[in-house]
Amino acid sequence: MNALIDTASWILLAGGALFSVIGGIGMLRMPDFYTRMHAASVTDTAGMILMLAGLMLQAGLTLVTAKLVFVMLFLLITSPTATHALARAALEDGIEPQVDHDKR
Amino acid sequence: MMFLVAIIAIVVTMLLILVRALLGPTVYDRILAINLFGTKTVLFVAVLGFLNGRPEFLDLGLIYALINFIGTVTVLKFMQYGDLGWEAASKEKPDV
Amino acid sequence: MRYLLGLIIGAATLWLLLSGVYKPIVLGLGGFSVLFCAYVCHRMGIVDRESVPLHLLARLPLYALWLGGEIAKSNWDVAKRIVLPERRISPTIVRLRAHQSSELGQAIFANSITLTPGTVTVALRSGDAIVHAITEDNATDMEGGDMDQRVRRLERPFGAPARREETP
Amino acid sequence: MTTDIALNIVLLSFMAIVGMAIARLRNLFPVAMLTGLYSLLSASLFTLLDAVDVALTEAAVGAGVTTVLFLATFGLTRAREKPVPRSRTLIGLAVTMLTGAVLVYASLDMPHFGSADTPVQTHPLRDRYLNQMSEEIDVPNAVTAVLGSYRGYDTLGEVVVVFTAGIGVLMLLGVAWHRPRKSDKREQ
Repeated sequence: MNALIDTASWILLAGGALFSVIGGIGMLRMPDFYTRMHAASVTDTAGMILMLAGLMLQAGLTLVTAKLVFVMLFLLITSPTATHALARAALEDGIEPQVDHDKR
Repeated sequence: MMFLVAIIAIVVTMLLILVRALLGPTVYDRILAINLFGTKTVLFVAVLGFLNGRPEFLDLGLIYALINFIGTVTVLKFMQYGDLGWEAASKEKPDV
Repeated sequence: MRYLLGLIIGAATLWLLLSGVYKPIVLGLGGFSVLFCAYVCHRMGIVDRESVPLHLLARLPLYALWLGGEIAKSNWDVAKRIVLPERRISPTIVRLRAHQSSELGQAIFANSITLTPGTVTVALRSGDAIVHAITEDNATDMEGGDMDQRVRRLERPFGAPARREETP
Repeated sequence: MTTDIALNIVLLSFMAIVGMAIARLRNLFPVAMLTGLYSLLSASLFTLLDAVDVALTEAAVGAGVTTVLFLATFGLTRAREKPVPRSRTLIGLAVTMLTGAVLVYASLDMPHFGSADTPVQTHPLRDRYLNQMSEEIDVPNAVTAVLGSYRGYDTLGEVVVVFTAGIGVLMLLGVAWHRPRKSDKREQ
């Protein structure tokens, strides 16, 4: 049982690590600000959720897991809010996205 | 061992993000990168606790997340309104 | 009143989970701080349906589960587009109609869009969401209105009949 | 242990990079965020050194309050740095290097990190603090017990100083926040 949980948390942590780095690469590769935001959201969601889930499996049913849940919930609520505020501010400041299709 | 892998990945991501923060080119790219770097520090502190075998100090991560969010939103508000946006908020139509 | 009670219970739970020390004096201080915060919030007049959304509580787990699935799918998709060598993005901007009746519902809708990688709400004004998507496919998915429907179901008062919503 | 050292080096080099970026950027909004980031990084460093209480304070004050104060200041002044002539930057560099050298020289007098024969480890009060704390005061954390109770008067003095400083800053900024704005004048 213990080995099973350990393996699962290994997989989760490794997956989180992978997605986190992929998002970082995306931050460098993507052509303009708005597409970079999508790359950032990969590290912010998949990387963060998988990593914290892996840590939760390690901690078991303790207060530590409760705190991890809070950290995760908090990040899940605030990070899209911050991203949205950023995108809106950029658009209002006149930074035009490079788009292939504009269906506004 | 597995925490080590996680923390190395976080550090590498931090480095990539830092490069973007330095390159810019717009202010918003920098702010995006810095905000992302902040959430990475939250993860860093969380994994660090497990790496050192003392995971009780996750409150720190929670506080970091809070401060990072407040920092980003206040910066954006100041950039837009020049103050905390009280005047504009009372006049503009609410934007949800 | 029930919102104030909900706030007190929520804050007390948070405090108990974060504290981890259960001695009388510490518990007393915690109780005092919870009640004081509730009093201040009450005086500021910010304890209402919007800040303490009790009515969402029952349906939220199911919605979170569905949203988690969406996030997993789109993460995989965006990660592939980042890593694969050739350029596989076609950034698109679409205007979506947010049909939610409350501002809270619209905010949840916009935040759900932003949380899923590949789509970001750029602006939300009087029920119109302007969304930047990394590919045209993502944008057309969004225009399907599935998420809009689900958030609308989420905010419906508990026990209300399931109306069939017409899509424009 | 080696990972700790490696992480120390990585964090310190990140801090150096961020510091460099702060010095080079002209638009001060990202600079305000970068100083916040610098604080978060140094707080991570404190966590690594097992000084969690210091890390908490650093994060709250350095990254939280300072950022907001910087931004409030930008509300009163301009958010772009004025270019400084090269001769003056050289003077600044010299002063900074000198201060840094003095600090490094002073740190040589400090006991080695984690060594056992420092006053902190050998002083007789240490045993009392650590062993009788739970009987004498009902505070679970040793640092909190010392700061809040054993050295309560000392801390009270500190809090008074910080509080006064806070009020002073708020008065400085608050006066300007409530000055009549152009739009108000137009309405009159």
